[in-house]
Amino acid sequence: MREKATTLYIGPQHPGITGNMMVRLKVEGDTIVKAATEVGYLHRSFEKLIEKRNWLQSFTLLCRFCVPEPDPVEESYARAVEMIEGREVPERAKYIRVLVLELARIGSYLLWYGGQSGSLGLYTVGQWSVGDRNYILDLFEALTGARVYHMYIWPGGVRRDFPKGFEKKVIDTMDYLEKRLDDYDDLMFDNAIFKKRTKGVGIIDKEKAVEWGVVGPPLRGCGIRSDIRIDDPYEIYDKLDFIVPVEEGGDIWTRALVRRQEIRQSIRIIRQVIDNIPGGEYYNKVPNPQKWALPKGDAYARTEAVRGEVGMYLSSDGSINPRRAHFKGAAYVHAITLLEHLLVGENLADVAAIMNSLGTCPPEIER
Amino acid sequence: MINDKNSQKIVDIIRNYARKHSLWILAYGTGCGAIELPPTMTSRYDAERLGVRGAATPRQADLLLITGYLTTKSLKRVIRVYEQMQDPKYVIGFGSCTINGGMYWDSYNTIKALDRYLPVDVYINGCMPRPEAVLSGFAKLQELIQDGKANGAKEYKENLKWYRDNQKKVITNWKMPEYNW
Amino acid sequence: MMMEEIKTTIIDRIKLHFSDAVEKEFSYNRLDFSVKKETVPSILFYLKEEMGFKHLSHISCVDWLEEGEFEMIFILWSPEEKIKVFIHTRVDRSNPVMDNIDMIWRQANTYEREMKEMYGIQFTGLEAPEEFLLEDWNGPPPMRRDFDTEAYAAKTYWERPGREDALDVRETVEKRTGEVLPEFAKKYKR
Amino acid sequence: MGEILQYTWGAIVSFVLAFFVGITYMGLSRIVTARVQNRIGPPWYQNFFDVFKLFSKDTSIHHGIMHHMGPAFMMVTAVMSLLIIPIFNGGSFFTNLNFHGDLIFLIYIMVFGPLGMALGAGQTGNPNSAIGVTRGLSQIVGFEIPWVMALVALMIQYKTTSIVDLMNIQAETGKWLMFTSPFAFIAAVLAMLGMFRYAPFDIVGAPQELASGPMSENGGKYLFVMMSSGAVFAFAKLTLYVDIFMGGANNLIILVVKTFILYMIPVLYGIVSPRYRTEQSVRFFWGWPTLFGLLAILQAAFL
Repeated sequence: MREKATTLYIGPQHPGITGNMMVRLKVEGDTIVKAATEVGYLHRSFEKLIEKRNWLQSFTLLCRFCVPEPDPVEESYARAVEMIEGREVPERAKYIRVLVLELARIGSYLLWYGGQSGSLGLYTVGQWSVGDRNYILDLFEALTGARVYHMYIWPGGVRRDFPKGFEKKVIDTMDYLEKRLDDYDDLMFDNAIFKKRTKGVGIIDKEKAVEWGVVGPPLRGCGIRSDIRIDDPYEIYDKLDFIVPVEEGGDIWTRALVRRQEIRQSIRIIRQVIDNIPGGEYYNKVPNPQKWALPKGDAYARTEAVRGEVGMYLSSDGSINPRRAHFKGAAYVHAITLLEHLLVGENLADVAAIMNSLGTCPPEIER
Repeated sequence: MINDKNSQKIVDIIRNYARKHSLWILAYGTGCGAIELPPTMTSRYDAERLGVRGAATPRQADLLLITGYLTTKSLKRVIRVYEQMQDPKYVIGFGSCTINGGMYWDSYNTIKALDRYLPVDVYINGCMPRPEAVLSGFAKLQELIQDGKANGAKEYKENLKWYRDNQKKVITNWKMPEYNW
Repeated sequence: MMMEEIKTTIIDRIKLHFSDAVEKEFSYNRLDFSVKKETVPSILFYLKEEMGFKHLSHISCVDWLEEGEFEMIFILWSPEEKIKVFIHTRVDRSNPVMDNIDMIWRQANTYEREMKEMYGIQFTGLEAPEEFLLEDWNGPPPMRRDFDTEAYAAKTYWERPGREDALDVRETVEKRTGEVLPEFAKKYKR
Repeated sequence: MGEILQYTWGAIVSFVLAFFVGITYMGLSRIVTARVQNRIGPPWYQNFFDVFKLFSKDTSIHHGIMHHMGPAFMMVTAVMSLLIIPIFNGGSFFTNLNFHGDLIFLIYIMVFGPLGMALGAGQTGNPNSAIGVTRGLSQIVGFEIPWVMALVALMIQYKTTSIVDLMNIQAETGKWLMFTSPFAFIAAVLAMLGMFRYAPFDIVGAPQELASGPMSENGGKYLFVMMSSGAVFAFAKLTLYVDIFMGGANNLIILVVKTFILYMIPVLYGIVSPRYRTEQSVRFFWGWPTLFGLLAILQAAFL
């Protein structure tokens, strides 16, 4: 007997959706037979506006591309500008940038803990981790002056040097977090129900994964060691000692495991940065931004964010405004074609969990 | 007896007191301001102390947070959601982009002033408003509710035509059911 | 150097198969080819299937209004060789038609939907819903350079008065309140 | 005449008591949850504010007569089961309407509310409600089996179908049934986890998938009725457990202590658990809890 398919809309107003987007589902019983995403609720025309701003003014817009983790976007843009202009970055600035990127990664993973566990109804881990994320935001506040939107990584370096006693604060926070991470593990990764809900759900095919454009933790969760930090190293990542964790399986569980290990690797990187940071200049000053024109050319800079590869294609026509700044977020692939593909055949109850495990971030799709 | 003016006053005070201490936010992250809501709800700031709590559907919610800019596509859904909410209902505009467009002043896809399209009770300025600012926004709304001044929904009903005209100016393809309160 | 050898092999193989490809070398692991737009699907397919450029990193489009052309850029990444290849092509601005490549990479479908909406580039054989980011849009494709977003916003949306003169905040504060700026702040003035 | 008056008074007093205790428990559970989550949490009387606010909210939605009746069915169920469950040991004032066979009646009446709710939610036309309700009903099929098995075991063992009889037996022997028939108690407590719909068995109204499921079209006064019936029903169920397994209570303080301890089982279990999918939760209930139910029946039949 064939059941009649119901159409079910998840979003834009829905507690299970990450951000502001919509998934239109055709459901037979509890099984999804067809999924279509609809985005555009957050389209602010950033790329159009950047064409009207000068090279530095764009930073107010850049950090709003992806709200949970704005720094990789700034980093990509700054690096693309440096590539076009050939501007040197002081060594100290490179270390600070890595520190900021890794702090942002930890903060974003803590938010992910909240999303992933919350999507399965385990709110306690989310409450803990999002609460502890405030300590990371405190560090950002001390360093950059803002909690969420930092605008800290600039072409030619970073905007400010470390405040007094910042290194110790960072190390203290890392010590605290390492202790707390064990608590999260007890509640989340040792939880039989969590395993039951995540194992074998939302499986990405390993053979097809690269072709499908899967990047970041989902790809590493399929057993493919791919990370821009080691494949296409930027800043000082080639000098650092860290492991890119890989798990075989390709389901929500392995993606979660990958993230769980990565947050520890980030803490390791931060400790190394604090130990090895050289002195000296932190900013290779750009000229008056109102008159600062870049030479003609284009560049594409990629950065490893928590969601995977984010990149900025920048084209300059020799004027003081960017000709084109085209941002590519990991969610641009993950949350549309991949999500539509993955959801088919899954249980309706797992939609939110799958979306969270892919790191869906609508603002970076729509920009 | 119960419709007596003074007893109505007492009932109002009690009612407002309960309303003030039980604000259920609709879980609708319309913009980037939604990123500061998880910290507001969790341990350091803990908005649940004030009786603020999430509600899953518009039918159950009292408070609509417009967390930032609204694109025209979003605005259509927000209006629909707002009209589905039950009275008394309140709107908080979140961030400078709801006040005057903020950094999106020349964007072709975002509205610049929220109060032309929806009645706003409290604005919280800043981009992002910090959780402390959000909490103070809630406190301000509670004050207004206690004084009986949070009358956005009433104004919306009274000036529906003005709001509708503004909304229709932006939303070109107006295909929505009429407001059914 | 290792990378140089890889690059030369890639250039040789591409030149052998696609006579119209013009290469341009960049430092380290970047390699650019300019091709005619008819060649794009075949060169992408060749790069993906024969040369290991499995990962489509990005597709971008630049509007060169003065030259009357759109430039399309396909950025591919080879996970084995750790090298990225840029494929540039030019499309006539007055009649922007491209070949659809979403059978090579499924995710190209999303990029094409966006290009179609934002630049008005038609992809032959693209199967996708009409609207992607915009809804009920009846102006010109908004990412084209000749679309003036500021004028459109001024025309469509009501703007709260009070920020017309706020181009330079310091000046505005000085003018509105009569507060005298301290000396150190003046050097940041425009 | 006097008897009827006494019954009426008993009914009103026990309803008010159940309402206050139930709502307070909800508030306390929010505090407990908050403390586990590193927060301070709302005051214990927070849920009174919520309930009163919901009551004073306008309600302008109307999806048809069954939609109106849905919450009412739940309230009827809650009140009816409260009325036949004796609240205190021995005392005639709170004995209420119990009769021989009330255990069997309870088994029926306790699923009546969700069924009525199903009809109501079906009429709202909201797919989330419909899906939530089907999930709720399948989950009931899950936990009803160990629950009924536990009750049947008690009925066989003590050859009675009356709650008062069970309470009297406990009072006479001085032994609580949770010790004399432990398997039945374990099965019943496991079934209780499902009954209270805290995690891991809260898929019925899971906000992340269903936008709170059957309640999604019910705001304002509907939600008020549902919340207060939930509070009353929770108290009724807890009292029932105390009555048949934990020797009942002689006064209010003992009752509150016992019910609160029982209530903390699903709450605390819920804080640290993600939610099961429907079929997983049904499988859970048909696993160990049903086994314990079978053991209870075997114990009752052969010992």
